[in-house]
Amino acid sequence: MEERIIFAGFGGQGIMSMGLIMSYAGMMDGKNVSWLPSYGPEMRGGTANCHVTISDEPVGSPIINEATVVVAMNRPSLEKYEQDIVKGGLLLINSSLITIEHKRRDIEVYRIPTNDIANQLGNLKVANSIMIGVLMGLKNMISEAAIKISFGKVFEGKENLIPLNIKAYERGKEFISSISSQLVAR
Amino acid sequence: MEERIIFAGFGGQGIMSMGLIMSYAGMMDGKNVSWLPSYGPEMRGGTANCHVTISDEPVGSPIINEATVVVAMNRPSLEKYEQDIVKGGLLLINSSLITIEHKRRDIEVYRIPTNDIANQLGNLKVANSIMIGVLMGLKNMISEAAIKISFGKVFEGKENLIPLNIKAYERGKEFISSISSQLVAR
Amino acid sequence: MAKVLMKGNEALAEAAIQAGCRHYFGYPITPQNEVTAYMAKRMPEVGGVFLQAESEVSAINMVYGAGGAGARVLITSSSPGISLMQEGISYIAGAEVPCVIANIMRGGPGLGGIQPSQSDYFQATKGGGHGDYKLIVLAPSTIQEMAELVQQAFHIADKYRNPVMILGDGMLGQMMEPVDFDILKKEENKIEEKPWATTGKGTRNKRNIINSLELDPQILEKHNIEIFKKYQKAAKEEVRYEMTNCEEAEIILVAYGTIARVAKNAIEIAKRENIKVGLIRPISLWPFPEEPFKKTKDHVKAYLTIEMSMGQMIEDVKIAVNGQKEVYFYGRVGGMVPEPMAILEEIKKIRGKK
Amino acid sequence: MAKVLMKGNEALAEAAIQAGCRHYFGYPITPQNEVTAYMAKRMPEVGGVFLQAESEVSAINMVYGAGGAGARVLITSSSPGISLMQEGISYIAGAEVPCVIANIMRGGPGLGGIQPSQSDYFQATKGGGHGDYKLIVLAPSTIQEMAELVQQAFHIADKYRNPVMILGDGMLGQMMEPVDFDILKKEENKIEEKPWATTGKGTRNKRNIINSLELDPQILEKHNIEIFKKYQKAAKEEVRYEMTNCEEAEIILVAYGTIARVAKNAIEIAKRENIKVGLIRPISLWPFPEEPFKKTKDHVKAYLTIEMSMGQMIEDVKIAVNGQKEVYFYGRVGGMVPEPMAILEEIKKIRGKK
Amino acid sequence: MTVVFQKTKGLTDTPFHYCPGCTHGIVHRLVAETMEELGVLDKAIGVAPVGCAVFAYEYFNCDMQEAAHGRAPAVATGIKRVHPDKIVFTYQGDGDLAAIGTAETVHAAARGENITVIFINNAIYGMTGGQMAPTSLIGQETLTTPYGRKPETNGYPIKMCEMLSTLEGAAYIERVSVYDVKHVLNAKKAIKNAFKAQINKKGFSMIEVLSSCPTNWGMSPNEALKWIKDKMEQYYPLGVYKNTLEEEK
Amino acid sequence: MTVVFQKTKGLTDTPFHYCPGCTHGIVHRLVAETMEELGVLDKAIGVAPVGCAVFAYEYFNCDMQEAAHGRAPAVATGIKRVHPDKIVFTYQGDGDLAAIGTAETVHAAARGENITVIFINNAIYGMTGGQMAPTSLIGQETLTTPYGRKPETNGYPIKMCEMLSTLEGAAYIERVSVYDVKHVLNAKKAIKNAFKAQINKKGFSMIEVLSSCPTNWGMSPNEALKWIKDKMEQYYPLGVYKNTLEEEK
Amino acid sequence: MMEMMKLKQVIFNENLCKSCELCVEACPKHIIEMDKDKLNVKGYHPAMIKEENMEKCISCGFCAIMCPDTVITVIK
Amino acid sequence: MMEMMKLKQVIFNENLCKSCELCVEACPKHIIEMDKDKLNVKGYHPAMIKEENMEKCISCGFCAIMCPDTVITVIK
Ligand SMILES: Cc1ncc(C[n+]2csc(CCOP(=O)(O)OP(=O)(O)O)c2C)c(N)n1
Ligand SMILES: Cc1ncc(C[n+]2csc(CCOP(=O)(O)OP(=O)(O)O)c2C)c(N)n1
Ligand code: SF4
Ligand code: SF4
Ligand code: SF4
Ligand code: SF4
Ligand code: SF4
Ligand code: SF4
Ligand SMILES: [Mg+2]
Ligand SMILES: [Mg+2]
Repeated sequence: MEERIIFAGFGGQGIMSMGLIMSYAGMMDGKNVSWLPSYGPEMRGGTANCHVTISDEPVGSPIINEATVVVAMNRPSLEKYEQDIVKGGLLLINSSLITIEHKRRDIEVYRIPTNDIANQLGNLKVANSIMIGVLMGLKNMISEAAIKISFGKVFEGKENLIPLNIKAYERGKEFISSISSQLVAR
Repeated sequence: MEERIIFAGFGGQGIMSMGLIMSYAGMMDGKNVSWLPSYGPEMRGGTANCHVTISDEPVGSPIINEATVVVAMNRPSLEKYEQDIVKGGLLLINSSLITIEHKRRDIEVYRIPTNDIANQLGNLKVANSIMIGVLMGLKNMISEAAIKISFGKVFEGKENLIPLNIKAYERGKEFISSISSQLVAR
Repeated sequence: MAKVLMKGNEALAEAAIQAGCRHYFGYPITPQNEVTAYMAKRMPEVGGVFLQAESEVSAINMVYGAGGAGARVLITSSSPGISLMQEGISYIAGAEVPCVIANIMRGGPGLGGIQPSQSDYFQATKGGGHGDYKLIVLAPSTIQEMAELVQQAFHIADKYRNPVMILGDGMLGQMMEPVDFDILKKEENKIEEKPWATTGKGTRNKRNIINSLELDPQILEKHNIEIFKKYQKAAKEEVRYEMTNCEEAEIILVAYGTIARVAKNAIEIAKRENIKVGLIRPISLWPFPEEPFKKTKDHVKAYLTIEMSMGQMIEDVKIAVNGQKEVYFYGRVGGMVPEPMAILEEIKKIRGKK
Repeated sequence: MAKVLMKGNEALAEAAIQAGCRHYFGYPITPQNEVTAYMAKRMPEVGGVFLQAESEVSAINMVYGAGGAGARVLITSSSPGISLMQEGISYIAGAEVPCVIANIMRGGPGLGGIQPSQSDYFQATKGGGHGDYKLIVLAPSTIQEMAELVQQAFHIADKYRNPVMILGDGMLGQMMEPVDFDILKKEENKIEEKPWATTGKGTRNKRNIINSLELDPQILEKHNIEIFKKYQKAAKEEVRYEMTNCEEAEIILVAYGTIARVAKNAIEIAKRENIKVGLIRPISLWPFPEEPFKKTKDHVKAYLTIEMSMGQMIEDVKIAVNGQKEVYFYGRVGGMVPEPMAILEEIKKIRGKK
Repeated sequence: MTVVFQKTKGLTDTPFHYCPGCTHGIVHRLVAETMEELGVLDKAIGVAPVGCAVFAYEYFNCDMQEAAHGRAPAVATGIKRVHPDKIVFTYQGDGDLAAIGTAETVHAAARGENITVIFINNAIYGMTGGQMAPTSLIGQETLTTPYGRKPETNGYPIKMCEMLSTLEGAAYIERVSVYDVKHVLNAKKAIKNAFKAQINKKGFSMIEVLSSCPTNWGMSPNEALKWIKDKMEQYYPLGVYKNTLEEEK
Repeated sequence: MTVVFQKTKGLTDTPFHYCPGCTHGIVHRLVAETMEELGVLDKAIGVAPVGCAVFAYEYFNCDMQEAAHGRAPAVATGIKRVHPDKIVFTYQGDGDLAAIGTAETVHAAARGENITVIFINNAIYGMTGGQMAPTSLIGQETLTTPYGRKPETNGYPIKMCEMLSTLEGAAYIERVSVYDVKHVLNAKKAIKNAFKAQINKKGFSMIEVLSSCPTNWGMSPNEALKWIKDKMEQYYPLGVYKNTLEEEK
Repeated sequence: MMEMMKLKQVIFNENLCKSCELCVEACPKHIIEMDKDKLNVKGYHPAMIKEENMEKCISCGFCAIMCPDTVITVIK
Repeated sequence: MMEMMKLKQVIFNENLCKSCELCVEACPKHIIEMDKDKLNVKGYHPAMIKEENMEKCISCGFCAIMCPDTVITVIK
């Protein structure tokens, strides 16, 4: 098993945390993981992304050139990373912010209105946790238990945020399991 | 023709100037010359030496490992450089300050009481010019005219010193031509 | 729990602390700022000293002072900052003061950029400072190895009384991977007595002096030769490398640090296409491992050096290969990272030749 | 009269002035102080600027400013001072600012000594600073050649918009020889327009910017590649070397600068003993001349590199020889100078082998 | 129709990359306006620092050089000695000018180098993500003083104006701020004086501007302005520290 | 029999390499006597500069480190942070401390680094043969100001005591001289105060000593002492510039 | 364009605005607010003055003086 | 040795002397002079006090205080 996931969006969308949650969980599950952020001043108000690899084997390059999953939280991210997905790979689109269509026809694509769902939950900041739920609902790459522990780890020091994020995560899972078939854009 | 001369003594004896006079003169005569001083703070009150090469050929290393002439103005200089003289080479000893004997028996050696002669001339500082005279009296390596011009060059800005130094130079020549045979320590 | 997820920069800092380093001097610079931040937090917790100097020039001279005074001391920076330390590093080597210096490289020359690069290889391995000296240079490729080599670095620095450099790049500094500190060899962290250190004379009957000046050329030469004796010893005892799939390889890649990981991906892809490719990964960049080249030169067709530079380590590869086989180069610079597919292309090109 | 007797340091300074250099920035250090003193005297006479900076770090950045502003500018120092300039030099190369830097080397590492040395070869030729850049490095062997190469250096610096380094040693700086300035090629001293320089926008319609920053890795990579295109050109056009008695030589010495002169003496002594020895004297240390090694490799038995270092240029010799012949080394350090007889000994040792 | 306020020609069309509400933008504008008003844009050569203002060469509408971290005064010296009749200025942060560039700053001032230095004191290293600056206040939490700046280990903030005005070569030294309209206007006047000092060949001039870094201070832009007023100004008194222009009157 | 004066144990037996009449020797002795009298020789760690005093490590009878040119305060900082209870001092010339080492000096002072700095101001670079120092006087002829130091091109001499006493971290700053017996005795008192400041953990202390360089000034040793008094002291007023010791009383 | 300018007194170069609200605080008439309904190219809600409030403007220029991003032109 | 010291008041460690004459200038009794007949190991004429002048010494120690080369010991 090797999953190579690119999370991308703009600063403030919790992109780095998405990657961290998955990485921690992968580690907790005894997998090999790597997490590589974009860094530097260009992040200031600009775009942010991170590359996460979860694998049974030792991780080669932490840079993902051929992603098995791309999570695009805003439009530039979709435009930039769609092409990097392997044939048969997975593309998750935050349809609350991305109105344009994707182009690839050889991959699995889901459009999730994460911001809208987050708004329903009363906090726009949990959009990322919803997306994690979606991802986990679609691909069973890590154990549920590990993910839960991972939330605890990533929100260390901000424990009060954990319940809501777990809730968002569950909502994401529910959302995708209930209506995933309709959303397949293929 | 290649003369490789080491001038050595302590700071204040005009060692560097001796080398400069010979080097200038050599250049004036169309020879290849090089002048290499010892340098650095250890010169402060310590020893000073310079290596002068005068040659028909382009000068190789400016460092003299095999001297054709050594001019020793004080005792440490004699002790240090006597061994570097080629067989048949020339050693000039400032006998005013050096009371010990030289050791080599395969070279030509002259002992000149330069300081005493200089005292007679009324200025201890011209001891070096006396030694130049001695050297020129013994080895006809450069033209007389070139030497005279050279004095002018080296004492640029201190022209008033030239006549006395030329006089000292002449005295050195006279001294050696008149009594050189007695002085040969071989 | 044993494993923790950490950035390379943080693992570097934590490994140093676990190695008994209680003195850190530095100056902020991207992409190694996490070291500074980590140390600022952690050092007070362990009773250590974190000091943000007014510049890298200052910082390296504080390291000289602290190392000379007997402390295990760390300094980290990135390319331009390391350039500013060159005089200081030469002094530290000349005065035989142990310390660990990490360079988390970024794109150059000049201000350049802040993305990963390996273009300070020459500076690290040949001596960016003046005079004859060597740094022992270690190049980790994973975060776990970062922790491991940092601890070894302190040990080696003390063993040879010489600065040791950890050479990483922005990618290694910024990425996270699990690290297990428990499995590291603890004996490296034992700090031996430093009877030569300036600790105040106390009851010692001899003054201790830390110095690199020697005006007498004969003595200075002797000093140089003594230092090089240590280097000869290091060249025997501190060579580190990894060989992957080299036994039957037709082409052998040579890469260090993060790029060795990219190279491994390229090897996998090549395997799919039935091309046998191996990898020599120097871990010690100085002393540069010559042995693996001797071992492989009979069956290999050519070596392909891959770097994030315009071609620096390739010179050491050439010297090691010594004309026995062709040595090729593929590099990306300025923060661009070689891609596995591009490496495969290069491999194919080489196979096409002759 | 045409010929004057001059110290190497003075000839360096005078040649610069004759090459149209009107801006000198520096900081005192032995054994190059005569340059500073000469410039302090001469620059006001020719309406130029002599500025003693507060440090070498400052001085090199003044050079960056002045060079960027369009001036022909010189800076000189000796080993530790040059180490302090490494960041600045990398910036100058990165921003493509022409200037001439002279290093009158002394013994290292650290404070070391003040006697002649050649132990900054690596720093000069491989890049003591960070990032991928090259200095064009010229190593004179006589005072006349010092004057000649300094003038060429300004020309080359402008031609490539790159720093050029004059690499000499304390012996060359301190010794005197006759120099004839009249015979130097005057066309090198013609200063061409520098439309890129920051002179104030005036009526220009485009702002001029001197800069080495580029955060976008793709553009920074392109910039690096552009710079290396210049280096490829230089590697073709700026190679300089001298070959002595190489035609029938059994052993070829490789030496640069003053040590090449010592080597010539050794050749003479060897001749007396009927040993045919030649000399390859690289004049440009970067680009390093590979051609003479190709020319000689058929008849020569071995190469013997002689340096005032623990072995630095020998790496370039090895790369040039590429395993075709054995490459040996003889060096003295710390201010000690190889003697002709000792070189002869080495030659005999090599002849004895095999 | 009267134009009460419009963008100066001293700035290019490139939008600033600064964070929202960062006062670097205000000071850029003041410097640019000053140069336009004094008519020196065509003969100005600016030197950008390493710090958030590293891209200043993109913004000032004149020839520019980008200096190494802290070395802007040395670079400016090099330029000025080549073009003594051009107007040369640097624009530097507190890390750049008061930490790594201390020697260059002090000696440019001591030499009476006829350049103008615009010094942005925001009590932090902005560009690298919020480390302590030499000017960070006692108690200030930064990335490298996570427990607050403590004088015992981190020392005391440096008052550059006070320090530099002890130097004979310093011709005009003033500390200003930009936390409200009145102070912005006063800052402009100070900057103009500094450039005038240069034009009149008086020697070294420096304007220290107490500025904000909302991002690394963790405040809203308006809160940050208030912090300048309430905290910074207490430690760093505003005012003219050296003025040799007056002598003329 | 009373010993009125004998050589201190604070000095080794190595004879000084200084030129005849160079006051480096006097100041060495004062520092060594001070350490002996305060009983700190066994816990002192000194830092030698690059300058004529480069061999100071041969002379002071305590542990020593030889620093790179100008970096002694940084080296001392490194040592002090490892051994906060030891006595750490530097001995530096004016080129070392006030030119290349400006940043290190200013920041050691600003940090209130608890070290003692002995600053030999002889208005020249002694070791390298007599170039201008930052402290050379206007008009002074040196190897690099052959036409005399001109403020227009070479700038003005820096008054380090005045400059550093603007810094909060500076605990004790005094300028003294050694041109006659009275001043030597006073210099000794000042040096003792500086070490006391360190012992009492007050922070940074510096004693600037107006000194002579007969060799490079081209004067006899006694003429040189007169030049200190007549010329240097006019520009560099003697006195205590900062004293936090007093607060105790 | 000129026509428009004559009508308006305070012109916002909307796409440069970073929503910092320094102008809001600076305006003595408290007539500047963020346009919550709009996102500019940079993703910020730009500053604006409602049509109905424009007449309250006294053309003091304070908003422009405080704006760090040269968003504002003031015409009288 | 001790015997000797009791007799003398000012002792010169002759070989350390560099003939700088600072002691000469410092002595209020003007009793120190250079020994022109002697060259020490460094080649300098060392400072000395003639036997007959020694009694004029008031043991003020000024000479020692000014001596840069720790040549002088003063005993009362
Ligand atoms: C030699 C060197 N050291 C460190 C850095 C990293 N660096 C970039 S900007 C900066 C500090 C910026 O702070 P400041 O000067 O206060 O400017 P601000 O960003 O606050 O405006 C540092 C340390 C560098 N680029 N070069
Ligand atoms: C980096 C570096 N630059 C320059 C030098 C050369 N240098 C040695 S001592 C010295 C100046 C000494 O002057 P000062 O500090 O005033 O001490 P003094 O000799 O006058 O006591 C210089 C420039 C050096 N050794 N290292
Ligand atoms: S980090 Fe601070 S100083 Fe830099 S642009 Fe942002 S607010 Fe301004
Ligand atoms: S050169 Fe000057 S400072 Fe140095 S030892 Fe001689 S007199 Fe003293
Ligand atoms: S010009 Fe004055 S009144 Fe009008 S909007 Fe701006 S600040 Fe408000
Ligand atoms: S001050 Fe400028 S950038 Fe800030 S909100 Fe107002 S218009 Fe926008
Ligand atoms: S002790 Fe006083 S009186 Fe006696 S010799 Fe010395 S200076 Fe003169
Ligand atoms: S002061 Fe000392 S060194 Fe100088 S002459 Fe007197 S005894 Fe000799
Ligand atoms: Mg700042
Ligand atoms: Mg001095």
